[in-house]
Amino acid sequence: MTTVDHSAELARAGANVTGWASRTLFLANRYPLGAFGAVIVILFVFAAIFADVITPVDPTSTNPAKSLMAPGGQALMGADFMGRDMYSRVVHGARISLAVGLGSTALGCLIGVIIGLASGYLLGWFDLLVQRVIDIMQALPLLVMALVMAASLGPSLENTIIAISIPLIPNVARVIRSNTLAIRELPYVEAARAQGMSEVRIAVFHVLPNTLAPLIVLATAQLGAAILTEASLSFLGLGIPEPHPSWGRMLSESAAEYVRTAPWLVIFPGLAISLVVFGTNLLGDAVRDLLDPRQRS
Amino acid sequence: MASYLVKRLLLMLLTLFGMSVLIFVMLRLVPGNIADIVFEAAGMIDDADKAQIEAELGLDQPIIVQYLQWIGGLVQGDLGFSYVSEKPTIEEIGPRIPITAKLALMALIFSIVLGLPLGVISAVRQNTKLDYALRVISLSGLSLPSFWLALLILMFCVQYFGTIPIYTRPPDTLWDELLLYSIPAAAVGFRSSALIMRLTRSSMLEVLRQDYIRTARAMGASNTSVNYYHALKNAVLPVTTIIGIEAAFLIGGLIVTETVFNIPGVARFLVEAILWRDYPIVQNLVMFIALVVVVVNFLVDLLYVVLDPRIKYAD
Amino acid sequence: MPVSEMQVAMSAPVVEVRDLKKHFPIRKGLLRRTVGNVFAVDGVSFSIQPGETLGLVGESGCGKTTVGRTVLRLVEPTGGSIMVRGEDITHLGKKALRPYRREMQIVFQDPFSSLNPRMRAGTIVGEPLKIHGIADGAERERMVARLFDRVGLRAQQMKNFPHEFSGGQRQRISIARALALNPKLIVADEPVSALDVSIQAQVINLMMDLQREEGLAYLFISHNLAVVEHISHRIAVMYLGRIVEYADKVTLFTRPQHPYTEALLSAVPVPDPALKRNKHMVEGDVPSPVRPPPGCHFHTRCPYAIDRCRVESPPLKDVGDGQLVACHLR
Amino acid sequence: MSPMTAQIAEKVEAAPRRRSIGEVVLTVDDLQTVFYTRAGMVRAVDRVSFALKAGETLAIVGESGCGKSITALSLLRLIPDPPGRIVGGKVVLEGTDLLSLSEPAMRKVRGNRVSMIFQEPMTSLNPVLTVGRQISQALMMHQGMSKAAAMERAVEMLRLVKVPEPAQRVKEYPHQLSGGMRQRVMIAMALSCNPRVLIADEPTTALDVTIQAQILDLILELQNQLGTAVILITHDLGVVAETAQRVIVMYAGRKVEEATVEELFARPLHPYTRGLMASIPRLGLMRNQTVETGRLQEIPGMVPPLFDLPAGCAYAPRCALADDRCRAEYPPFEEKRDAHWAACWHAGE
Amino acid sequence: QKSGGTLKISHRDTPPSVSMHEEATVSVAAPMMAVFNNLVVYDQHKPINSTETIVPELAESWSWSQDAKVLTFQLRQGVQWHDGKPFTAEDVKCTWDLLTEKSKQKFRKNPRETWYTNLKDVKVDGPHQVSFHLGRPQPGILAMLAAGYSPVYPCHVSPAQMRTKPIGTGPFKFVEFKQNEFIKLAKNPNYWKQGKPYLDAIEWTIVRSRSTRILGFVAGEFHMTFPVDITVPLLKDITSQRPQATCELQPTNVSVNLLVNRDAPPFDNAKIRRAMLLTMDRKAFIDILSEGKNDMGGALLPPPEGQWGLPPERLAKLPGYGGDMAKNRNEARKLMQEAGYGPNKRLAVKVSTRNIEVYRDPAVILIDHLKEIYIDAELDIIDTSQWYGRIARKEYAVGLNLTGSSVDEPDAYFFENYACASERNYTKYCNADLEKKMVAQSQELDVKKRQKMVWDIDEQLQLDGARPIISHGRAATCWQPEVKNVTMHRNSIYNGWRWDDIWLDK
Ligand SMILES: Nc1ncnc2c1ncn2[C@@H]1O[C@H](COP(=O)(O)OP(=O)(O)OP(=O)(O)O)[C@@H](O)[C@H]1O
Ligand SMILES: Nc1ncnc2c1ncn2[C@@H]1O[C@H](COP(=O)(O)OP(=O)(O)OP(=O)(O)O)[C@@H](O)[C@H]1O
Ligand SMILES: [Mg+2]
Ligand SMILES: [Mg+2]
Repeated sequence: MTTVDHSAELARAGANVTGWASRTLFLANRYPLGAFGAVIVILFVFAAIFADVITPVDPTSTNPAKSLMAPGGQALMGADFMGRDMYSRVVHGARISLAVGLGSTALGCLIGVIIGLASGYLLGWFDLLVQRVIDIMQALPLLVMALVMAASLGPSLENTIIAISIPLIPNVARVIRSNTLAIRELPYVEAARAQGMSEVRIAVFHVLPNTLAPLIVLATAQLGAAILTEASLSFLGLGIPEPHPSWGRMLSESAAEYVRTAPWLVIFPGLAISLVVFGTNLLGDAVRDLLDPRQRS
Repeated sequence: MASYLVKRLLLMLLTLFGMSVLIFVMLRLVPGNIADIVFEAAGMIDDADKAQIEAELGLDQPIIVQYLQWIGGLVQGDLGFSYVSEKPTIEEIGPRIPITAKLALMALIFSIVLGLPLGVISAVRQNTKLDYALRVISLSGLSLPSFWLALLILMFCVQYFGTIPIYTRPPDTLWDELLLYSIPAAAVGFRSSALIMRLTRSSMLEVLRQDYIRTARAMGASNTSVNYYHALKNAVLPVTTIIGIEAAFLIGGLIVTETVFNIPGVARFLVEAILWRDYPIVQNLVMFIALVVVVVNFLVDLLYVVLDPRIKYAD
Repeated sequence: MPVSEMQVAMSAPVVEVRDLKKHFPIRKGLLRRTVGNVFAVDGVSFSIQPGETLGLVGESGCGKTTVGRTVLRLVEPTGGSIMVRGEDITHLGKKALRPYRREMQIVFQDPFSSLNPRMRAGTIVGEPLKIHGIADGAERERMVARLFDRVGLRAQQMKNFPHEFSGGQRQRISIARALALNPKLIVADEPVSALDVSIQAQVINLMMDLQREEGLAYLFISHNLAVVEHISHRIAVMYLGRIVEYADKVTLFTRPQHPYTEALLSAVPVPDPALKRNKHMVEGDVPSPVRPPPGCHFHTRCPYAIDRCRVESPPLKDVGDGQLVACHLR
Repeated sequence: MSPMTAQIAEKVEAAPRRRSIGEVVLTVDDLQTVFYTRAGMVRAVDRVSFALKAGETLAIVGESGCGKSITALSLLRLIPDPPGRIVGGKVVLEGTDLLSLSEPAMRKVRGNRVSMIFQEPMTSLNPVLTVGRQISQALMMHQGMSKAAAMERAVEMLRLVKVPEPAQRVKEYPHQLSGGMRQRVMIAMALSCNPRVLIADEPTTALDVTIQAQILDLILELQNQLGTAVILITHDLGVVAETAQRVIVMYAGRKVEEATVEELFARPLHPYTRGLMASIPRLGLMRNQTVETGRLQEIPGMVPPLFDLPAGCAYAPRCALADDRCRAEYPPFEEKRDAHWAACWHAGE
Repeated sequence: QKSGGTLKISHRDTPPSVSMHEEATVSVAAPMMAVFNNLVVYDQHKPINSTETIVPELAESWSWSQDAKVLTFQLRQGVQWHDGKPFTAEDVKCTWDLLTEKSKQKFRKNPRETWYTNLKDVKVDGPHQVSFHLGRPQPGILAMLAAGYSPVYPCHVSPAQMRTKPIGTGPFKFVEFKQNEFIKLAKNPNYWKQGKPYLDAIEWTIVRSRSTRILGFVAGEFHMTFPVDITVPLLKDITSQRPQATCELQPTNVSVNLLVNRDAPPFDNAKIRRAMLLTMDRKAFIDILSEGKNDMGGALLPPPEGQWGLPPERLAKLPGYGGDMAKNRNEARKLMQEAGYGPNKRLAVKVSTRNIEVYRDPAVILIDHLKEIYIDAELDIIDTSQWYGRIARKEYAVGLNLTGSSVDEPDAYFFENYACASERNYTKYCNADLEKKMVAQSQELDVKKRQKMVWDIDEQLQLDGARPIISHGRAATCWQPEVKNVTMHRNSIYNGWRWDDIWLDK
């Protein structure tokens, strides 16, 4: 207890951190998993954006000579049984998988937030009915709906996004609603009302920003889940149609049959999915921590 | 409390009614009916014969009549006949429900038994290597597609034990049954356990910051007592809510698992029934699932009352 | 004699409340039928002149906040009327109410929760200007900066978030926000309860300065009697939804008439160890406003209660010098 | 005191330790607690020393954030680490230095020989455990009582703190009690093991004046009976004047003044204490002057942030008397008058 | 050999019913064939089905009338249905009356109606004799009657019951069919062949996931895989993990083919259609889909297994079957340019296909090949329930289809797929002249001559691009060493499942 190394402790706490770069570094130090997640997410977003530039081969072009070629000089991550380059496919797959993840999350959150806000605000009969609708949405198994959509609308990016976003809606709506109920009673909302602010504005400018933290946690968890769900949906006929590469499809059952003879067909897309899910969740955890006012100094 | 129960019951009926309309309409919005499908799967297109089947099954009647017939039957406990097998729906669904129910229950138990303590440990050891390791493991549970995990398990068993733990005939003893379902249950439960672990961790962290935890420490409570006696009971509250969500989700997860482990449960059966447009099976099964979800949600709410004395449903 | 007292004598009341009632329904069942009421405010009358401060005191849960919110029509009154400068606003619609909203503002007890934690201080203070379309862009910036200056904050602090301020500063932001619309009345709902004494002094001084300069009227809600005594001209004491005593402050503090007022005064700890007082301790807790006791609400804790108190509710009557007391014994 | 209370008090007294009033039970020596934050090192408690005698009430006052609660928590070693750390000093309880005890040994002290009442009675009680279980926990832990016996004692304790129908109340949950009752439960809990030292951190801030008066009376009554030493933390000087025997004034993590309560109120030495006293609005009838004095006296400026204290006296930037020496050199804590200490170059000027 | 034991086989999916006549899938044909008997049947132990390998079964003998328009069967006596009722000539008549839709009772579905368009009547000549009366001579009808798909149904059981609880005369009795679980058969102790069958029971376990099925086989859970369940790439895996198992690679009798809607512009332009023929690199398809094991061929199953398929030397001369791919594609590009397309004016189309892997994979390759000739194609996945409806209504421009045939017999194949009036002539290719030739070959009794005629027709079909055949698939069936006396029929997967003499060495 006599001598304490204050400076080491202070450095750990992030004292004297100024400037953009050192702050980033400090945060990376403080949330190593979150930083790891951020790097992964950034890498994949980058890959998705510049997919055409960073891949040498068209991901849809088949080549019997390369069929089931092992990873090596000719094909960085090997080739699938149609001789399509796995590296190209994994990189281009990021586009679709991220689109599915981001798209469905954004859509689900948007609708969920609107429903949740309206329900928590208007209350009364409207709320009662909306809650039933939400119950129903929750009780309707996703895959049942996905199958029905697959059969009626056929597989496509849009349908996949819609199907995946639907089960998110009740969760988001519930969270937002309960937050709305709590926040609408807070003094600052009342103060806004006292100034003559309209309820819609209050909902959007005062209530919504304060439900952001749980929303972010939900959203990042969903982002990963959506990519996986797309894989399950591919399994059942919804999902992104061939020949577009999607990680889910690459991993789906046909690839599983090659797991022994051509493991690279599953390893790389599997790795990609796992990494993105990992990345988004870790990042989400860190962002949640950052947004937590109790964690701020 | 009694009035609360009545209210909840009425709301449950309302939800179920909505569900019945939804699933009924949804199924009929989907192109194709059983006639189309049995014909077209066989590669034939004969409109007269199709119309014949439709008439036999009553599919030519106005939708509202069909709906009323279904609901009327349902209320009287008559679930109709499966279009495909032409057996009573109840005979088709009946024996399959317990299988899925057992599987789901075991999966849920597995996920709770695994997820809860790990979540507590991870929270108590926040930002230590152990915490990181547990979080990474739990995330891997969330980032592994369930069919993939299931297949890996099967391959592993075949490779190293030379047997395959799939369902080929009904198990004879309870022990056999437990053994048979334990692996698929673990495969599904792993995902949920990851979710429960994450949730437990975050709500534990929340609870550990509360004043009453400080009070407990100030009274000299030991770490174990603080973590598992004072904190966990509070932290477990939000975790119970996701049990309801997971119950609904499990049906989806089980489709894949039942397929891979070849378990003749309702989840996979439901998929096939949809593909065949076997309306009586789909409608009744979805209603059953909805009933389960609604009841589970209700039970979760009741559990809340038990766990949290602050909540009183007297309104 | 300060300026404000002269104004009191000359003009019409800023706000006048008659027999104000607010019963919060307790709803039950699917159809949410009302099965009972919280009698939060149960027949309260008072008026406030320009430049005057009316103090409203009473125990926690006796309905002080509800009175304040009802006066501003933030909750709909169950009964009674609210007149603002002679106009009845009790039943005005949302649109018609808007101009009156500008004249009456509110400052809350908890300086932190009454500021949106995710908005910058400047935005918070500028918001009413935006809502009412008073000023925009650079003009608004200027006005906000002036308001900051008025309440003793630096204009640079406009960019800061509420959590970056101290408690007293946060309360100043609330006051600046309330002042933005140039109101005639500010309902101050326990504005200093969460602050410690030295900061409390800063805020009270600020409020009193503003009153002197602008002729503001305050409805000052608090349960800190010393503060109320310091800032108010007249004081109303509430107990369980009703005013039990209403008088100018000198009268009230020197000759409290209601047993509850007496108990309240005597329970206030006095920062002077030399002064050992004889406390009128009242036993027991405040009864629930859902089932207020019959007759005089205070009889359950009143040391002087007689049989009549248990059945008959005492009216508020004048006991001289404009001092109103609701007690059968006076 | 009711006969019942006396009876229970006697039982409590029958415990092996006997004590005589006036004997020092706790000495705090140069206690230093810091928080490592992003903004820098917060010296929340900076070389605070004091002694506490049995049966005595010592009040700690000071502006919000000056380190009162952290001092109290440091005594029990309940500082959250990270970010906090006790970096120096001694806390000697009847001969043992608490800061050098092992964690299990420390646990035996907490709630047993030193216990604490927290400010917020609602959040300080576990909402999902019955009141009875929470009280009996400590008894089972420290006194090795059986569950039934501990529960019985819990009922007695509730009766002692004048909770009506105690046998019924032990089965209830915190939310079923009013604020005043909850605070009494906290007190019952803290006193259940007959501690030598009771730390009450703003025990009545959340309560109404009438209830506050009841609770303070109760604490004093029990203290007289059981001979417990009390550390009372508050910023309500009224409460201090009515309950404490001695007062410590803290400013920015340091003790700036210490005296008996009469002495302090009559002749405050430190300019900060004087400012504090002056800024309290006092009930007119308690003062000799008439009402309209206009402005309250306020201390200009703000407490400097604890991670960025000025070189000299921390109060210097706000002090009317401050001179260059104040700004350069921290004043020593000295006995300026008989049993009246202060840390100020200009004490009493 | 030994008697006893339960043969366990994995089954790939749940068929809609177990009525042989009502279904057109090997999912029903394979398990159910053991429940029934035909009038005549392909010799169960001769791997290549042909007219010469047809042997008597319920018919002890058969004879053709002089004009080759009446086929008379002498029926076996003392045969019993599984429910104990005697088998008579009436049962034969009932069965074919149902198939030709002459009887009062009706099948729900009748997928092989086209097989019997030439069958005018079935007459009961006596309790143990029936005669089939044809509109014109048709020697091929015997091949169809010998197919696994042509069991005799009992008169006294309704078609509805046959869908759920069928009664037959075969070596095994039907026990139970449970959707998604199993089809179970048990030994028929009163089987008319003395001492047979050897097995006590057969259990087909329905396992939806192919990976699981294969793992189950590898783990020894199943004695046998589902017929042709093992694709070429998987075969290696199985033989390495289960070296003692026997695996036979054989044609699946399913061809991958291209459908082009010749009414939908711009595909009404013959140049574009021909360009599409030229750009398809069949060898690439075969290499990718089967590591080179699949066969190139015309409409009918190619030799050596196929009896009627175009011989390699004639095949090689057809456009798009060999030759220099680069040259072909150059020519194709030229054709496209003539049709008005080029590198800067590419043609965008949708390739419709069914949402099944075996359809999707070749479609993906097709899309890639079309890219070479300025066609940018996108996959249009169509749900199984709508696939046939959509293509029959011609709601597609370019489609990729699989066509299977259960008997290696031109009559069964040509009329179903290429006759102008056939509902399964999806491209509605209609050539009256060619149709006359089809009828002519059907009546030809001389096998050699008939073969020549069939080749000509097939060649013409390919030249016209009626339904360009891309490849004929091959896949394997595997069984464990203890399963004895299994013979896989190499030119059909539908005909070899009577299994009355299979036994288990355990
Ligand atoms: N929206 C509401 N619905 C139901 N009851 C309410 C509502 N708002 C307030 N009440 C009840 O009305 C009573 C008066 O509440 P109010 O907040 O006005 O008291 P108060 O005097 O301001 O108390 P405090 O000093 O604690 O702020 C309380 O019993 C409270 O529970
Ligand atoms: N967890 C923490 N992290 C960083 N700083 C802290 C933490 N807890 C307390 N502090 C700092 O320690 C200082 C002393 O806090 P403490 O709670 O003792 O104040 P206090 O005198 O009890 O104030 P109050 O009257 O508001 O209760 C404060 O300035 C605060 O900023
Ligand atoms: Mg209030
Ligand atoms: Mg404190």
